[in-house]
Amino acid sequence: MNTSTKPGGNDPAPRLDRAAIAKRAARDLIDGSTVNLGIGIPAMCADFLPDGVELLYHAENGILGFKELSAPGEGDPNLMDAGGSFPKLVPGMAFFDSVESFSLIRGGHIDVTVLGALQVSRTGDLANWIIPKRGIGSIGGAMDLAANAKRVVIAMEHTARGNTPKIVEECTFPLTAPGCVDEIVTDIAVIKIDRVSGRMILRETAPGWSFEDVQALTEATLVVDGEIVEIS
Amino acid sequence: MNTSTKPGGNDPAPRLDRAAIAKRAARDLIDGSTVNLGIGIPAMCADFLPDGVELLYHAENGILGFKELSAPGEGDPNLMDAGGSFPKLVPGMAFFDSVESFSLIRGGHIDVTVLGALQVSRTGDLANWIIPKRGIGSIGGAMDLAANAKRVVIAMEHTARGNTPKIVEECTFPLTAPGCVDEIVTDIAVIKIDRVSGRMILRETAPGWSFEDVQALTEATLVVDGEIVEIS
Amino acid sequence: MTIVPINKISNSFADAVADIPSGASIMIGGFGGAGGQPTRLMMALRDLGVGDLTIIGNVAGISKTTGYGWPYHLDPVDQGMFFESGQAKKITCSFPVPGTTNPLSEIEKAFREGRAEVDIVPQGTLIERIRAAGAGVPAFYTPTGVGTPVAEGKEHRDFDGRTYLLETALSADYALIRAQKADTRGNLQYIGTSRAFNPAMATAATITIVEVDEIVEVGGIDPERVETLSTYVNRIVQREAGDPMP
Amino acid sequence: MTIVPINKISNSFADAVADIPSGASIMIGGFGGAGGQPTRLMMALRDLGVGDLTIIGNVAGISKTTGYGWPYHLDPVDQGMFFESGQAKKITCSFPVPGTTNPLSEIEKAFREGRAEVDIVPQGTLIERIRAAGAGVPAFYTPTGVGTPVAEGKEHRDFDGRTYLLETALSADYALIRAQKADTRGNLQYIGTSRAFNPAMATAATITIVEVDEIVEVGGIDPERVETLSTYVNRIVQREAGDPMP
Repeated sequence: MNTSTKPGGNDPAPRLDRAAIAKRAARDLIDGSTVNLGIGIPAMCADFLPDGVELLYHAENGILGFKELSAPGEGDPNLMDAGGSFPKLVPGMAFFDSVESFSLIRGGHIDVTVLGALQVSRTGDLANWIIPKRGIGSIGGAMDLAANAKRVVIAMEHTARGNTPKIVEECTFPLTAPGCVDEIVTDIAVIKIDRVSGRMILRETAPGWSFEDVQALTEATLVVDGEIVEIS
Repeated sequence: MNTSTKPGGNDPAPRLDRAAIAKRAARDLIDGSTVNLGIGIPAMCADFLPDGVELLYHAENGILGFKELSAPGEGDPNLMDAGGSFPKLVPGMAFFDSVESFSLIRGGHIDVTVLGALQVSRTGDLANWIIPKRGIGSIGGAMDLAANAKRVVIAMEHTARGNTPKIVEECTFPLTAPGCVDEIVTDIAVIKIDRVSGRMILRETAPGWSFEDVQALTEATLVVDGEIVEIS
Repeated sequence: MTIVPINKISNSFADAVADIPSGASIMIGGFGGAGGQPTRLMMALRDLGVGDLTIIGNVAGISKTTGYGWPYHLDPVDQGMFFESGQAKKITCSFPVPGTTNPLSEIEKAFREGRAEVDIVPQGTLIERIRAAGAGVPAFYTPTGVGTPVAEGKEHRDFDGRTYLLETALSADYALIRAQKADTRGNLQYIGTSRAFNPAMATAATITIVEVDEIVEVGGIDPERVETLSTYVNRIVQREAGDPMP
Repeated sequence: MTIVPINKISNSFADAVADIPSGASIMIGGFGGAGGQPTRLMMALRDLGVGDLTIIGNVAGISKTTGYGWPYHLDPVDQGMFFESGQAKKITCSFPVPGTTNPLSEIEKAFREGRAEVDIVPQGTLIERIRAAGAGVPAFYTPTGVGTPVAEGKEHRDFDGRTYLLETALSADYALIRAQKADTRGNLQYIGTSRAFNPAMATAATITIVEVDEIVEVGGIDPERVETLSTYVNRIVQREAGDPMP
């Protein structure tokens, strides 16, 4: 288990590093799924797939089935992913336009999307596109993905600067989509959202972290439903 | 001028034959236009284009830029037009699916469509898809074409069996589209429809046919607005 | 080389359609005519014998009596087979009857005898409704059909001074489609005018089953020519080499 | 051989954009980044100097400060140029600012200084609105944006128990797009991920102007690879051979 070395204040134990968050999120990805990974920690999931799991990666700009990126400074501008990086050409890829790309998304054909978040509410509301005080933000494909993917997983650090909670009772930031998040994987916890009952269920914690430790950094009320296990 | 040899009852002179109708309708087709021709007389327009006029033929099943048909008994089932015939492969063709084909039609990108009709009303209503007593009919692409082509030309025989008028004050058959027809070319007349004023203007007559002769076979009231010339 | 290892290949047309239950709604691809028609899948569905089917097609059931879209030397096969067999109770399509009534097509026979409901939809509205179902659009407005019998009972609405009809998405339980080539992952390539309704139907059904002339390894289709994404395809069946049926 | 003889070829980028008036609405194709961006047409429009422009793009104006989608060794060019030059008064796009504000992008500068209206639309809604304009659909319903700021003031409607927003078609006076290859008739072929917004924008503007790497004779594009039909294309300009700008 890789853990972060940055100071955690009153943390009872180290938090996971970004790679470990990605690795845990990657564990739930099912072989053969069509998957869209957001930038940052979500994109890192591709490096930590369990053995035998192959995914069909989709990017909004019109590509399915890409894999490794070209080396920095190399790559073809006509073979880009939605993050502006340049994948390598691999067999089985498909290129298409934005109409088709968003028909795939909006039509509910993306099995899983892994995204980052600014805030997630107890009922699964997601805010990840604008910081209100900046006055301008970028939506891109985030609203389409969040509202329409079959499964929405958030992979992020548990708190913002100064331990400000990002997992909240109600989002104060403008929403990306209401009631869309299924699971949150953070540097201290894995939380399932039961959107029917509106409950946040703590399922896993980082080594050395208790339910109370996680709740202390979470504004939303967490519940226990089944055993809490250690993130592995 | 080719004329029909079939008996015309009280006709003052022979009516034009089907080829002559097509030839007259073809005369108004503008070089470079994207054109969709219905089956029957409309399809024959392709054989009578004025010198120097080349058209981009569109068929609903997803082909643009076709030209000659294969000989009967030859041809490729994967290279069909909407009439179920098999065009030859020619340079500059394009194949596409039905979504794109009808985006082109519904989006108003067809410059001209030439269609047949059962009835056309004084205000340009078109009925050409169902004979009510049969109880079942085929719409196909006719409603999309009639409602959305930039220009709708009807090429047909002036009357139905027994000299029953097909050009009427009000259609009694179910409509294909209301107020869509710009021009009617028949075996005895060329009629423009001024849809703003709701007038049918007789512009041309077959050799030997007077305004009164044409009006006698036309239920809708015809008007004169400018010179009436002989169909040539 | 890494390949998504899901196996979508069925060993026979019978296997590919075996789970289709009575009462299912079934899209049948192509335009009408031989090209792009999933003829072997249709015959397997007929042989399966399930009933109460709702068929969704385009030009439907006119080839057998008119030869529409078929080479002269072959006996045409069309969607009328499900009405001749009594398996279908309804068809939604744009072109259910040819100009002639002599002889009557199977669909017109079933219609006249009260054995089948025939729902006639303008072709552009039909394909757009299917596309909408696949693309997550529940409804859209179209100018086509205003002032005609197809407008009856539908919401009318003006935009910029023109009147439009509200039309809703049309999905199905199964889509039977035809492509030229599939890779083992399920990416599809079409040929010529055989696209027609196939690509949109692939996106609009719960289960999409494709009949192909050839199955190739992943990488055997140019990435510029993948016209249906593997995500949409559930089952692939390859026709026998030299099958005389187009 | 017969060829539709309309001549759509412009001799220079300056000629191709010369009639664009102040106050025009202009779609700019591509996704964001160098691939598929009509960079030379954009530079010609900047040099033309007309103002009061409304720009419609996707990812817009983030490459210059972040390098997004550009090879490392080149200075990125992006839609921010029309805000730096003061020519644009408004942009409709999905992604107008990068994560960082250091340095500020040209669009964010113009926004903060009150020089530009920025209309931010979810990407799927944006491309579908453009496609709708080209396809004769004045409005459609989408699930995307419900419960968010983009839903404000829009009609909400339930279909089958889910809530959707009504979104309207988005057209423009001009579309500047980029393709790999055009034939002299105006059929277009794209490469790789350079399609993006280009094919839909080609259908949605009154005048569509395309920047290509290569112009070929009619027949020089495989009929299976015509991805924009010539009907949609008004003007074609070929880039200079060896142009270092991607």
